[in-house]
Amino acid sequence: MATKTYDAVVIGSGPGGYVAAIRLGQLGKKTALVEKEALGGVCINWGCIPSKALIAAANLVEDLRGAAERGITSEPKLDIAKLREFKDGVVKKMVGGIQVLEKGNKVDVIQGTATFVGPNAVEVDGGGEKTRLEAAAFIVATGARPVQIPGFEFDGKDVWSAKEAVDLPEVPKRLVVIGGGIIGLELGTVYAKLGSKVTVVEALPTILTGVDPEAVRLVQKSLKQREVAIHVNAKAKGLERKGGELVVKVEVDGKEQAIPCDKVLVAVGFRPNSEGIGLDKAGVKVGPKGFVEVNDRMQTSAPSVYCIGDLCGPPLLAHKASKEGEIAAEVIAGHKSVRDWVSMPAAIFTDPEVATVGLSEEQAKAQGYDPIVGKFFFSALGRAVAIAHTDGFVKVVGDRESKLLLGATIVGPEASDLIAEAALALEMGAYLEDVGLTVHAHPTLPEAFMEACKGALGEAIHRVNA
Amino acid sequence: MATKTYDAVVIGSGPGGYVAAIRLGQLGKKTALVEKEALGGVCINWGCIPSKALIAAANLVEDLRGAAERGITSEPKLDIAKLREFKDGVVKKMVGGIQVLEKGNKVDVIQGTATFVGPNAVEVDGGGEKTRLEAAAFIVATGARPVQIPGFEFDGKDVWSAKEAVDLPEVPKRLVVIGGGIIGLELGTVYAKLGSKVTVVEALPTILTGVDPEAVRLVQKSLKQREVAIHVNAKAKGLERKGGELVVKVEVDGKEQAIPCDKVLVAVGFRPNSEGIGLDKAGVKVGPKGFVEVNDRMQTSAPSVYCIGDLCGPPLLAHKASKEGEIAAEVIAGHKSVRDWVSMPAAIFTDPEVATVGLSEEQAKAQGYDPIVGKFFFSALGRAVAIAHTDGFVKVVGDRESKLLLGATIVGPEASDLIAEAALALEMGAYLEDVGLTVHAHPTLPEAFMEACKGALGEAIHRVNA
Amino acid sequence: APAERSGRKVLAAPAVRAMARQLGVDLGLVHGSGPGGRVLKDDVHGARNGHAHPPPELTAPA
Ligand SMILES: Cc1cc2nc3c(=O)[nH]c(=O)nc-3n(C[C@H](O)[C@H](O)[C@H](O)COP(=O)(O)OP(=O)(O)OC[C@H]3O[C@@H](n4cnc5c(N)ncnc54)[C@H](O)[C@@H]3O)c2cc1C
Ligand SMILES: Cc1cc2nc3c(=O)[nH]c(=O)nc-3n(C[C@H](O)[C@H](O)[C@H](O)COP(=O)(O)OP(=O)(O)OC[C@H]3O[C@@H](n4cnc5c(N)ncnc54)[C@H](O)[C@@H]3O)c2cc1C
Repeated sequence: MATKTYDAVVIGSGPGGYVAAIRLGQLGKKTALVEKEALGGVCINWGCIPSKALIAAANLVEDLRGAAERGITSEPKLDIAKLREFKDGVVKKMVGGIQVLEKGNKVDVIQGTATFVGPNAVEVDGGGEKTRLEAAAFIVATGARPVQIPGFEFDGKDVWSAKEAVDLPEVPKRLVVIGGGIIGLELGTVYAKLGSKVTVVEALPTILTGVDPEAVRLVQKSLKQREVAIHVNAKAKGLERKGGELVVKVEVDGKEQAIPCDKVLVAVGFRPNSEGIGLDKAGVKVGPKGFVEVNDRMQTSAPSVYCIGDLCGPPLLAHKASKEGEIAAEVIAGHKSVRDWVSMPAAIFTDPEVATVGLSEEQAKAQGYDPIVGKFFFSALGRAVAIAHTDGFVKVVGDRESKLLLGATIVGPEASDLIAEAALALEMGAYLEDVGLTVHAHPTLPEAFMEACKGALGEAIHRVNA
Repeated sequence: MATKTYDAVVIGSGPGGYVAAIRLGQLGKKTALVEKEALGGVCINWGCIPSKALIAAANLVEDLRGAAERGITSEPKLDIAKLREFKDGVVKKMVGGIQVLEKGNKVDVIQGTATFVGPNAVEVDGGGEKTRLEAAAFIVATGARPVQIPGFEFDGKDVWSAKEAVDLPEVPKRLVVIGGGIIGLELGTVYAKLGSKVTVVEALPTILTGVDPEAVRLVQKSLKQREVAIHVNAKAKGLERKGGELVVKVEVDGKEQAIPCDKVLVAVGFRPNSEGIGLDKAGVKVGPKGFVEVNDRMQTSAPSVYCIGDLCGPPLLAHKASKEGEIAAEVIAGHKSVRDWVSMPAAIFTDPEVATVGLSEEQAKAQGYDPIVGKFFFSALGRAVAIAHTDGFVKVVGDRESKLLLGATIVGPEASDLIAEAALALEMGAYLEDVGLTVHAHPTLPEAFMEACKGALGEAIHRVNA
Repeated sequence: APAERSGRKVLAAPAVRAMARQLGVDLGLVHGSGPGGRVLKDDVHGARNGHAHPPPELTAPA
């Protein structure tokens, strides 16, 4: 077995691992990046990127349906194979980009499955051929995989995970989505817009648990307008096959219901990929839920091993994985980097989009603040009215005493983009007044953020203050 | 003649005046707002807002045309009357909103033309009825109007100003746009997308003078793809009418050309509305180009008179007018407010959009900085690829020594919204590193701003650093 | 101070925090001269040069 020696070896090439490898290369470390499947991990291959390609296309079709009031009528025809091809092209482009970036930063990309054989060595099984990689430092970024539930084992045919759903094999007439979380609703919305009759089954009392209830209400309203049925407090009990069709058995308030359908998408969570990679051999401690335990410098219990991304715990977000990848790489290179972010924004690509950063009103209270809240509705904003996307609002939370900005929730057009300004504001330690006094171009959507901040101070211009 | 007495009177209800009046009301001042035409001024009635309603609709039609690669085909039909109705509805909604806001802040809205009769009094001619308004303070916000050029006098029929063009009376087969500035190109693009054959005639050597040349190149490329003809160094000499059609005589490099067309849009600039309102009676000094001279507290040479918005000089932007309106109102209410903004963003709603804030590389050099530049192309950004809008880039300028962020130019999807984060960064005195270290949600467009800032420091992740 | 409640010890932008780490300066001991006590790069430099608690007249707003 051939042995290669590196300064650092990264295992897993998702947004955590591939970014860590780039940064290590940038910092002059001789680096290998090991990946057993496709470069880019979940995010690039069947997560963030391809799902957003589908969402954007579905939104365009949807925009058209609502465009008659603007004098635009059309009967859009949808070629699913073509859309799938486009989505595949997007993925291919991004994967190619990562290849170029790794090469440009002198990172060796090695195809195969890595397993620790000790704290300073892994074996890579590249399909027959095995290689031993030795290094002073390892970054483990093997991510997470969809949780299965009994009776709904993924078969790639009738029961889809997000992976199959994102692949868009077809648009089923009737789709049951088990799990009313972010991924279930993002993909459920796509299929609803593309023509499926969608039913969402959620075990908890609300969809999008943890998200601002007012935001949830708007998403729920829009789902209903698209004839998406939503069952909350509903437990998926089992799946039956009856003459060509599927029947999902659901228990709601102790009563059983049967929902006939053509496909089932199960999106009830992710579990970490911490087994089978020899973490014990390396001396890495794994926590009770399977997440690897790390400190704020991404260090595990083994001095040579760092861990980042989905594998080391929530929030399971690509940009969290990338940020941790940069930190781990910098720590390995001797920098004093540390996980000290104030803001970790989260974007939900439902319709309308929802994005949050910092503290919600409840969280602020729980942390002992006396919060003040400012809110501005897009229906009062010129830009939103002009582009005919007026559903939603910006809500900001501040500290009554110091007037510091503590958090923001944005629901509405481009919310995923608009949250960036709020994230920067939080990270900079901005006061509500800092945002309120900053000139915002007219007519643009971020004016709503400015108005919400002014509103929290009782000084909104385009809303009569209470 | 009836006389009414106020703490403050605002003349003109554009984004300068109506905001000033709201703020005065908020601060407890007894306020009147005088308007001779429609509430909202140019911006609401035939500027920012309705133009963007048309632009958004035209973009939707355009997006469709390019959607075949995504499997979406359609033959959109356009009902111009319906689109005009929608646009009128948008204007009506915003005007109604202003009415509610003025009322909610206890501002008296008075219809009529105001003329100063002394430093503390105006006469308002409301069509027959005259009223005298006396006040300790006046805010003049009478704005600006389109410049006419000899031979192309606006007749509302053949020769349009922006006002007629925004009203969308029809989609002419052939439209000549005189003036390749922001307004000419924004509206020219709308008509091109709606089906006109558009020719742009610009007297200077480039369209969009003053804008980053690389940005201009992208806009130019996209105009050409839409078969818009562009003549630079071209002087419009005169207009002839020949058997039902119009012929625009243009001189390019000393040679005369004739461009036959159906309508002409003249968009060569704006001049201030400083005549005929008795500014001399109030003791207000007017500068050589007709702009009223003010200090940074919006005070004119007359102690009782403040001036804001287009009337007091460039940049002629709605948000500049509004900001100045707030400042004037606050100064009148005894606050220590002052025009001390670091960033005055500007957004150009061409295709792609262009937005700028702070210093360009050239301006930074001229101010004695040794600038460093970071650039990131949307074609390398997951979100942009997924939404199929990859034209454009983010370019940031920083100070080599201190690493302070000095300015940003954004060309591409949602540039007008994305500039807000850069504006806040500048206003907060952010370093390039502040933006680079701030977590940006994935996959979103503002990641490009983060990457550009990192790139200026030689630490971009998704671009191989030079 | 209320800022402590959000888990953030001191009001400082990320570049300032990074700089303090690099220089081994404890931000908690630095007097912030920015608005609301925000710690600026100059404050960190000052602290490093031995002025962990600069006299008030040096930090009063200009
Ligand atoms: C449908 C969907 C949509 C999503 N949308 C978003 C979104 O919009 N925004 C967002 O922030 N997040 C989103 N996510 C979540 C995001 O994809 C993850 O948070 C992110 O991919 C985690 O990155 P990672 O680097 O930790 O791991 P992963 O992306 O999971 O990558 C792990 C990689 O490690 C490889 N690997 C595992 N074991 C080994 C081994 N032993 N040897 C070699 N290689 C190995 C795997 O093959 C895989 O490629 C979405 C997820 C899904 C499923
Ligand atoms: C097509 C077009 C698109 C534009 N797009 C944008 C854009 O996207 N973003 C942007 O920032 N800017 C844009 N502008 C520029 C913007 O409209 C102006 O900068 C803005 O309207 C200036 O505001 P103002 O309050 O100074 O004056 P105005 O909006 O010009 O308002 C002045 C008001 O005063 C009234 N008035 C004048 N004299 C008297 C009198 N004697 N008595 C009573 N009332 C009087 C007028 O009737 C008018 O209503 C655009 C302009 C046009 C034409």
